[in-house]
Amino acid sequence: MSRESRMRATINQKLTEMGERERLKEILRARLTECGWKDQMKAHCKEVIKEKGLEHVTVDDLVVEITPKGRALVPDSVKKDLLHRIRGFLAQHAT
Amino acid sequence: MSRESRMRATINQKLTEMGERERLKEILRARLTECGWKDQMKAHCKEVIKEKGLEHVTVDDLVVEITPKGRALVPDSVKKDLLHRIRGFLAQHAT
Amino acid sequence: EEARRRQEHEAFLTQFSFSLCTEVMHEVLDETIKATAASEIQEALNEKAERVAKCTEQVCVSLVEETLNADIAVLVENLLEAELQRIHKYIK
Repeated sequence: MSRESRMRATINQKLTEMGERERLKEILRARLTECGWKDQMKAHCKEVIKEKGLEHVTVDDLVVEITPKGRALVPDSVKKDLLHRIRGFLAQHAT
Repeated sequence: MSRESRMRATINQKLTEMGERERLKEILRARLTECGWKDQMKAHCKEVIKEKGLEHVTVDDLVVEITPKGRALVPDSVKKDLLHRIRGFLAQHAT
Repeated sequence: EEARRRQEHEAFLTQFSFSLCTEVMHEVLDETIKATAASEIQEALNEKAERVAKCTEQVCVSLVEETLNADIAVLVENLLEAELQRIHKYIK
């Protein structure tokens, strides 16, 4: 295991053990809803269904189709805020 | 004060005033770098830091740990060269 | 007497050269070792800080990915379910 993998594992362990990982995910979900990401994704999904026809799409197809857009549409400010929170948590719980 | 103590004090004063002490130190530093001693010290420091863990080692710990090896690793040629230069200075100025 | 003095002086110079050599050597070694130790610790601290920053970013990216994957799957499932129900109602 490389130094970096060990460090990532330690960070993840710390976040998970203290329930911070789930809390951060909740915050991220809330921010994605607030910034309109969820609405944009729904609209995009509907477009794809309309385009392909409901009888021709499965959950997996749709997921594959909309995931790249989903990733691209996450605002930088949301990612930065999350990173900032993780850094803050680690600084507070540094050993 | 004995005659020898007086002579020692006079030579030491001359060494400092004429800048010879600093010059000798500079030459020695350069020789230690040239002969690889400094790189050996760096490598040894890295080993100790790795072995003890960065969070468990201070500058003072490291100094205590590497000084014996540092002294032992100075090549004889470097010591002889310094001695030779000091002898030359004394021959010229210890009358 | 002169020869004896010269011999004594020579002996003094030899002994003094050695002690001076040891003194200068130790002074330089101590200074250099301290500076090397300090710079190596600093370098290790900087490397660690860089590693922490990089790993934190990677953890952040994986957290976003994980959340998006889960949320997109739920969103798609719910949407398809709603569409199907809408069509069933329409058919009825």
